[in-house]
Amino acid sequence: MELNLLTLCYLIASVTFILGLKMLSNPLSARKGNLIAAFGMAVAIFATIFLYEDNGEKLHNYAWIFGGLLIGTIAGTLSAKKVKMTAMPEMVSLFNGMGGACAALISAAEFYHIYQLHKNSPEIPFAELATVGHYITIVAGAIIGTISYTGSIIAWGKLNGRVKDYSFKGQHIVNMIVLVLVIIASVWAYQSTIGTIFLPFILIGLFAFIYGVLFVMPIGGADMPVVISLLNSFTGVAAACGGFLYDNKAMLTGGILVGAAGTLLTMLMCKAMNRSLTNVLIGSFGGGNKNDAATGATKAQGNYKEISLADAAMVMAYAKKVLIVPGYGLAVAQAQHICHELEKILEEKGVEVKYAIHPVAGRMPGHMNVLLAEADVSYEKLLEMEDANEEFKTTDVVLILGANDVVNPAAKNDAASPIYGMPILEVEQAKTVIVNKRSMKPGYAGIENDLFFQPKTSMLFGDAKKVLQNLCAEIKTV
Amino acid sequence: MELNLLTLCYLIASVTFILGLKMLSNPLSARKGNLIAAFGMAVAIFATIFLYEDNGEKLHNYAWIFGGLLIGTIAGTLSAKKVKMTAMPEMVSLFNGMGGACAALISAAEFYHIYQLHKNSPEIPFAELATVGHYITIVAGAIIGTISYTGSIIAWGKLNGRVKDYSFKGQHIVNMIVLVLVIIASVWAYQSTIGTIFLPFILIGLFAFIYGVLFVMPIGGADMPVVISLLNSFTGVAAACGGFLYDNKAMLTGGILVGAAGTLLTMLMCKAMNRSLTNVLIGSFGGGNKNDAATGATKAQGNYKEISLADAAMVMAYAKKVLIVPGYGLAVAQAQHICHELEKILEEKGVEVKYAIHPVAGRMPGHMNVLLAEADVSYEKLLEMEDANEEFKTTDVVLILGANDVVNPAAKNDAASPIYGMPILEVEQAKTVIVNKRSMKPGYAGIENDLFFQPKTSMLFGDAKKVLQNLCAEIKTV
Amino acid sequence: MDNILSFISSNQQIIYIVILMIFVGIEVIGRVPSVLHTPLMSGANAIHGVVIIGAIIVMGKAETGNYFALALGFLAVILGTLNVVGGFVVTDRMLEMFKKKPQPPKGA
Amino acid sequence: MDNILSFISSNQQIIYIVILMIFVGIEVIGRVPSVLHTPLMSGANAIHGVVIIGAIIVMGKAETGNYFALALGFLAVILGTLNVVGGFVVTDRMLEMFKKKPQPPKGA
Ligand SMILES: NC(=O)c1ccc[n+]([C@@H]2O[C@H](COP(=O)([O-])OP(=O)(O)OC[C@H]3O[C@@H](n4cnc5c(N)ncnc54)[C@H](OP(=O)(O)O)[C@@H]3O)[C@@H](O)[C@H]2O)c1
Ligand SMILES: NC(=O)c1ccc[n+]([C@@H]2O[C@H](COP(=O)([O-])OP(=O)(O)OC[C@H]3O[C@@H](n4cnc5c(N)ncnc54)[C@H](OP(=O)(O)O)[C@@H]3O)[C@@H](O)[C@H]2O)c1
Repeated sequence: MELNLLTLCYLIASVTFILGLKMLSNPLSARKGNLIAAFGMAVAIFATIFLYEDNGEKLHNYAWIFGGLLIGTIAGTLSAKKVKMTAMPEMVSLFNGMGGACAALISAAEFYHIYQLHKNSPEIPFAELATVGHYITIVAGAIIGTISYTGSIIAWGKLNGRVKDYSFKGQHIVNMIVLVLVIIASVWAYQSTIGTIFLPFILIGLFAFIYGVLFVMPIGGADMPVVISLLNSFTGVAAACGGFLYDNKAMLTGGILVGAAGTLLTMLMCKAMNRSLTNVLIGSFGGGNKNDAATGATKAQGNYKEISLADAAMVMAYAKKVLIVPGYGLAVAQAQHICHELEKILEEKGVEVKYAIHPVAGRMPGHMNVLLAEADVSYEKLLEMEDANEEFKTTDVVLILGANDVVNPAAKNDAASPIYGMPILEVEQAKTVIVNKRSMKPGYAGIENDLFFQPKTSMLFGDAKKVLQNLCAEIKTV
Repeated sequence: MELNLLTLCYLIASVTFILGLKMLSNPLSARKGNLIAAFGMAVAIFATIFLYEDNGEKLHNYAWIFGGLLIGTIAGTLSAKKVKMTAMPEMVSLFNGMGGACAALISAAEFYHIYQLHKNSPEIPFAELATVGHYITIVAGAIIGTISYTGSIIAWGKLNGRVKDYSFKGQHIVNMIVLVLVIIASVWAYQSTIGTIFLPFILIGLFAFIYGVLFVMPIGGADMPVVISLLNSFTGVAAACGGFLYDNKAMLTGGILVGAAGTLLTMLMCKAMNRSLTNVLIGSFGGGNKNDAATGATKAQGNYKEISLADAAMVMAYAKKVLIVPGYGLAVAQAQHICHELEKILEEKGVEVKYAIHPVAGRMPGHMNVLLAEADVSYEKLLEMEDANEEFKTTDVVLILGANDVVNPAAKNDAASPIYGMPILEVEQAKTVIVNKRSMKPGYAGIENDLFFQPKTSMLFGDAKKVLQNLCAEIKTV
Repeated sequence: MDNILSFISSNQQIIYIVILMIFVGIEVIGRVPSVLHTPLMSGANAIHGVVIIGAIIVMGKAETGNYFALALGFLAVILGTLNVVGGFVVTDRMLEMFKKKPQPPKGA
Repeated sequence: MDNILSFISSNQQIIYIVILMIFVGIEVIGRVPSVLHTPLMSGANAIHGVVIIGAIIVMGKAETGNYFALALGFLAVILGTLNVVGGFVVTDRMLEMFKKKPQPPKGA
């Protein structure tokens, strides 16, 4: 009876996971979808605690279980609530790492369990105690979970600047070797006896640990969101291994669901930047390629012209409609609040102000939405790319704040450009374009931007925050 | 070994069904998708014939099996190849009915099988021979299959004009009663003994048969594509019952897949016409409502003006660009070939001619594409709705041939109109509009059309085929 | 209630398969343009012709002397084959008409 | 080959569930706009926190005296909870920012 109820609870959980994920992929229902999945998760957790039976025996150690749940809940809630909006991907990466570690620990515990049962007869070959299938689920959970754990921690470190990009020649070969070592250790462990199995098992974990580090290390910090999404789907697969291990449908379906959806999501993310996954992983333009691109940039583009603060203030104060294009530079300079300030000052002067949001502006999808929401910019003012591209036609001044690739016309005109095909904000349709950045250096993709050299465009050099502050002051005096 | 191979074959079949259906929903891959599903079906069929075992015993009666397959294949291929393009939905309906009948026969055979095994002890209650679950799968297969069969046959008859719409007051109540009778007979059969079960079982089939007829009878002939799609998903469910019966995963997954996809497709079809499924089934505007709408139409709309053949010919011959809007009337008049003729004559005169295709013009989705393709009109000339609505802006003459609802501006302007919200071809953007139909009578939705009374519009009355013939002759003389 | 729970529990996997299949069926169709509604309906119609497997099993299991069972099975096989073969052929014919998808420059 | 076939056959239903789940996972995500990529990733991250179930089972089965097993399980429960709770909360916070979806008149 109770076991049957447990089955039903797991069924409900699986369905809520699917529904939740489906709703998460639509802006209108996303939040509700998240809550639905969370509800299903709660059902699955409490059903497991109270209804699970193993050979007719209930679970024990309730104090430990609830203790762990309590600690995890408090720590999880606090850190999730405290984190700054722009540090979200780091946080997700960290939580993902926890999940991976959890999966790895489960495998370790299961392994230890088998060991405990037979430790008095150390000469039994391990292969006699577990079928190949059983062993593969244990070991795959351990390996994938560990890789996901260390990879996520490195990704987290890169995002908050503690870990620097690091790559060396032949890195890919070293990575392959470590991966082969993981497999060798796995085979070795399976052929060991109970008495001698500890060493190979620890080696499996160790090599997987190293592989996770090496895998993420060379990838450009700016590509971390993609890597996190990939590691996310790894953890899904590790969870599914746990599902096989305990013949638990909720774990199995939840894990596979995230594994599949996460893989596709990773690919979609790459596509939104018009890159391939291999390109991201091998890092051809976050890293190595930069030099080539820079040489390409030296073909002199003619001259650019600068604009003084006073002139910029004047032009904007007397415009009818100003569109602001925020980019990565705005995020780095933490200039979202002063940007909102500028918007208000201009509106007081009767200028219509809106924001043109490119989906991959910044370093994570939706970065700009989150950033501007944090500064209390009204959602009605944010135009999505398609709408913005219509709106530019009737715009007097476009103010570009630390954006570069997302307004690069090469994506439309130059089939040889690495970003060719990426949809961009077509700012040239407006009457005047003012670009704020610190120098003429290229952005994320490492390529030159023709836009800066067009007659319509004038440059306003400086850190985004400082420039905006001065601009605000200046406009007030107009 | 062979049984394991059979399982694999079924797995392959299930996957091909999913992939096939997925590819079918994209214009570029649709044809390949159909072939992939067909391949999977062939695998499943031959695997069943050669590998299936029941209690270690292979199938026999190979001669009968191959005989049936051969007859079915020849008859199926011939009729599918011979049928006229515009009679496709009828054909689909007929094939769907065959599938339903097949499912019903399987149930009957299974039932007969149980009867045969125990006919020597007529006093055994049937309930002792089959669990509720087993019985439900048998009986549900029989009922749903039968309904699908008779319903499809009636739909087929309506589409080719052999069966007329027929409804009487209180029809819905009668339908409900028949459905209840089906259920009563089912319960009765389960509680009968082997000796007395034949009567209730035959009654089940009889009532289901009647229900199928009554269900489709009152629905307007023009709504048959929607009904066929619905019956299609019924047959899917009936096939899934067979899957439960024989614990056969290919039948189960294939059936459920079609059941789910068919239901959604039915709803999508309704949505494309901006109607609800209940509205279609209760027939509120294919049928009864017509009178109300007609009264609404009497509010005189001002006057319409007619145009003579000679004038129409003149206007078109001297136009730079002509867009033809084909509709149901063109299909009825079988005027597609002469329409293509007109197109060629105009092009010889240097006029640019294209077609504006509304997705639900005619009586089945894609009707116009199929129709014009049959007359060898080049695919490049067919504009989809969105593109056509752009193109109208630069068009001199729009020639509307037997279309009405799909160019009715009420769908955009009049929130009270039953077609409000349906996307339409916005022909008013062109310079001149010429409408060919036989009278001022309304079209499918039974509502008046403002377009006909606009100053831009002139009417060219007559049967589409005749009018086009005369028009061609006239233009040649210009 | 108890009955239902134990039914769910003992048919757990089948229930999962059915539910997942429903999701797949719905999702797979979600994005179909309306021009393809008719061929899609026709293709789905051919797929449920998989019921032919049941017909073959019925036919193949019928005892050689039992003419009623043989006749039932034979009829079922013919009808099922009609559904499958006719369905796929008719769909293919329809799709032939759609093959040269025009790619007009967007908005032109 | 034989081994593989008999493996497939004896795990038929699980294989179906896995394959269908993969289809569902892929299809369900197919239409996501890029602004939602980050919250979706985060939501998916919370869902694989279902691995916590395994941790609870490990913890609940550990013999009371076996401190190594207890410690392993305890750690696993904490980490799993972090993943689940943190994941859902963080996702909710992100989505809060997206709630007032603007509906600008198309093309305006
Ligand atoms: N959103 C995502 O999911 C995601 C993920 C990974 C990668 N990406 C990629 O990131 C890029 C995003 O494009 P984007 O236009 O937003 O950024 P971008 O192309 O990287 O350009 C940012 C610009 O901001 C300027 N900048 C930096 N710090 C600044 C400061 N403190 N004040 C003012 N300006 C500053 C930089 O120029 P100076 O150095 O001259 O100041 C730089 O050219 C795309 O290539 C996209 O594919 C996006
Ligand atoms: N495509 C689908 O899947 C589907 C399915 C079911 C329903 N529908 C519905 O069908 C309608 C389709 O719109 P539509 O504009 O194509 O057709 P419509 O609104 O039904 O109008 C057809 C017009 O053609 C005229 N006509 C009939 N026979 C003619 C002939 N021999 N020569 C010249 N004209 C003739 C009729 O006017 P006269 O009588 O004055 O000649 C009629 O007004 C929509 O309401 C749609 O929702 C579509």
